[in-house]
Amino acid sequence: MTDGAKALIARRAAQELRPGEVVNLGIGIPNLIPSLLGEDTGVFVHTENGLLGVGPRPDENELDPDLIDAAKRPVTALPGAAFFDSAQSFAMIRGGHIDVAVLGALQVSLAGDIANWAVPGKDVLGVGGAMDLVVGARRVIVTMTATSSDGNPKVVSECTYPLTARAAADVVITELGVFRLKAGALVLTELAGDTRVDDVRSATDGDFEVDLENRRAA
Amino acid sequence: MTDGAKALIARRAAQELRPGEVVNLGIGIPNLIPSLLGEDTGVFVHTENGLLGVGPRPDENELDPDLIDAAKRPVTALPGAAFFDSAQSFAMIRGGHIDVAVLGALQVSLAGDIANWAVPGKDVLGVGGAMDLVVGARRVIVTMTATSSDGNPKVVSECTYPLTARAAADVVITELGVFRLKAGALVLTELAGDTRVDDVRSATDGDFEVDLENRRAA
Amino acid sequence: MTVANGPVEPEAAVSAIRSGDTVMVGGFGLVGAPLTLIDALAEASDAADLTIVSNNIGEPGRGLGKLLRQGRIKRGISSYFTSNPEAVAAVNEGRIEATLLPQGTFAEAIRAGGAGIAGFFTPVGAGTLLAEGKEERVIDGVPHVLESPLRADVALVYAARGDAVGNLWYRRTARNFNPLMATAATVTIAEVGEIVRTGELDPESVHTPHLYVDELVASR
Amino acid sequence: MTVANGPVEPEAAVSAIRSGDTVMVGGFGLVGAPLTLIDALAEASDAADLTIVSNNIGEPGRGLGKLLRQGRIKRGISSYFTSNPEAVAAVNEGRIEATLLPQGTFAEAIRAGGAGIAGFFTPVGAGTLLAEGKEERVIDGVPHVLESPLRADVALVYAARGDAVGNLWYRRTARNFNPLMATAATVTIAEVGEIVRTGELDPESVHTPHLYVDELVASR
Repeated sequence: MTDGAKALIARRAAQELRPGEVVNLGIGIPNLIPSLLGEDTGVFVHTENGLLGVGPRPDENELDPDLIDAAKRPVTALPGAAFFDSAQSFAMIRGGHIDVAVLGALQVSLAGDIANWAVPGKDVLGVGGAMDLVVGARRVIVTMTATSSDGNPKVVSECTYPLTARAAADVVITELGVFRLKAGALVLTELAGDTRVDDVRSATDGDFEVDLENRRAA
Repeated sequence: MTDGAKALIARRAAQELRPGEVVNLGIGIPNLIPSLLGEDTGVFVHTENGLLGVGPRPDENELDPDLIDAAKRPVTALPGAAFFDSAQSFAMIRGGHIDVAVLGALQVSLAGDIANWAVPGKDVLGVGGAMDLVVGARRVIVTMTATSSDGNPKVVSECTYPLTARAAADVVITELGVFRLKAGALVLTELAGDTRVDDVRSATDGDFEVDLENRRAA
Repeated sequence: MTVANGPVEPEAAVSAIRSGDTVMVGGFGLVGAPLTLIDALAEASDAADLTIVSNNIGEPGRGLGKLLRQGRIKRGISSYFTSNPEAVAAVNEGRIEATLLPQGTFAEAIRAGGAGIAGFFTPVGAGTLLAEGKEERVIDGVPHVLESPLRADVALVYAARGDAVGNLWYRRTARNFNPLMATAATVTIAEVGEIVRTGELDPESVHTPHLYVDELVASR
Repeated sequence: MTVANGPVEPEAAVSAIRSGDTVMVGGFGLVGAPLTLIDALAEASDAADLTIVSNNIGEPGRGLGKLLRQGRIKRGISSYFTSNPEAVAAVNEGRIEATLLPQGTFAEAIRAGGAGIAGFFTPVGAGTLLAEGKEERVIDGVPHVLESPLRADVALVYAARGDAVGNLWYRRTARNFNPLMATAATVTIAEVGEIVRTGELDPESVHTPHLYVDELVASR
């Protein structure tokens, strides 16, 4: 997976965000999004360790050990930001006050089930806020490569990895295109660049409907 | 019931409070307590509408419409006070963080059941924080006259008024003396002034044990 | 979300309220009550059959007492109707339905409604009139009642200060139920005493972060 | 209660912790963690068989990672053991027991423990590995899990500022789990960066009112 492909996925995901929305960004590809949003896009970034209004990474003389995001990286706080405790932060998430969660996944089923926290046979010792976010956010956008590093499809008929939540993915964005959950099933709605439907089929385990929309201007 | 008798009850109740304790005071007799506590008694007054550190009544030029107690009377806030919302305030109460609640009652049973919010056949349309306080406070001190205005005993074998909570009274203070809940039953532990045990018996509906302690110095 | 377009007139804001809606209204008595919004609802809206979730139903002819006199309240969910004798009379004459909750349960149920909690067990009220019809369960030897969350179509709250995106700061005991209700409605309308520039509120002291607030109205 | 006698030394404070105790420890990773208290527990106490309730079990050899290396942790209740590979190894080798909770459930369970809530239904985790053995219930068509409150014998929290009676103010994202844990233990020990005079903290901005705090310790 090249950095270029990751940037492509992040750029497409950024287009899903609308002014005024509150967005929680997972680690990996979603974290490329802030630098792709222009100034004054009106999107507010929430981090579950207790900050609404995450700003850009600090430069060296702005570093503050008390100011990190959920990935434990230093951040800044924008004007209009608010700090809160973890119970309040997850009340926001579980209570449906986060408009969009953008996050990575190991597998997404064609029914929208998400597996993004554990690999069978390995440690299941870190879940963090993954389950809360996919259950609580109003819209869940999964950003991931179409296949795993060993070449297996990540969009699958049934998740074989431990589930994070059922029927939770609203949008799945890979380097090949975009799926949307419609009537309980992922539908391929968009192709990236010169990708063909057959390319997506061969990178997917299972059958899906195709209902291509006009790609919005990038 | 004379004001003198009420002051007597309030004075005796005030002696139950220890330095460092957080106390919630109900309306009526309990509200005579603050003026009986000296300066620097180290007792902190909580009011369930969202203030820990209630100070004395304000004089006219200190009046602040945003600063009231649960009885909706103007109050002040002492140094070291904190304001909080109603969910937090009742989390304090229900979670056992209020050391003492002093409150009035219509009836207390000899098993410590308290009825203090509703009269049968009348409106049962106002409960406020009564149930939370008697269930949540670590020690519940009931201050009331021994008999109702129509002469009926208020310490009774079984409450006939709607219950606030069962087995909730730890101490019951009337103008005749003090009862304490021991092994699930109210025991008369103290007589006021020249009151005799028979005076208490004739003002009580039901039988109780007597185990008089030395009255602490007033 | 957040406040999109700056402050609006109270009459425009309360037009979000439709007949049959459930409306939360902040305040402990009239302290911290959004009186500008209540007045607009009384004077510029004809939404009726309202279910009101508020600790009190105002006072006679004041605050929610106005809506009560107009006969627009179908049901009240409160801890203390008694502070308005006209509300007590309306209940006793069958003109409005009343649901009474212990005040802590009332507060916790609103918090739960905003926090995605579908039910909670509290020891308060167990074995009393107010537990009738509710599931009871003994947990660690103590009887508990299962209480359900409260949510509303619209919440009307009052804050002393708010910034342009909708962060709110409450003053003293005017805070009370306002921050909870701001979290528990589909649309939250905040009446604000003083609207300040975004960035003027200390981020450590914002009581209601703006993602809970949809509309901002200046107090009159 | 409240802080009775002013600040104490960390070694004296942590002597409240006995073998077999459940101890809550604030912080998200090491941010907001009470490192002075953890060090005192590691160096001046021999309490063992501890159950640790903390979002992470420190990092290798740092924070709670010290206690882990000392073999004094019997069980961890966390949302993210993974941040300390030595904790993962200890679990896999059977040296410590692990209870994993979704982070929001972990936070809510601590709040419930401090707020007298004996259980709550959350949709998070329903139908997953983390719901195994828990009561599930469909509420309004959505599967939910019944979660139990978390409480501790002792909570160790860190606040940037505290006053002499124990009111606490947290700074930025160092707040995290600290205010919740302060409410949920029999004894709460607060490590404070700067101890100020009572009355110096703005009463509108106190994050943890003093009735939750039993002992005050100055950070080293």
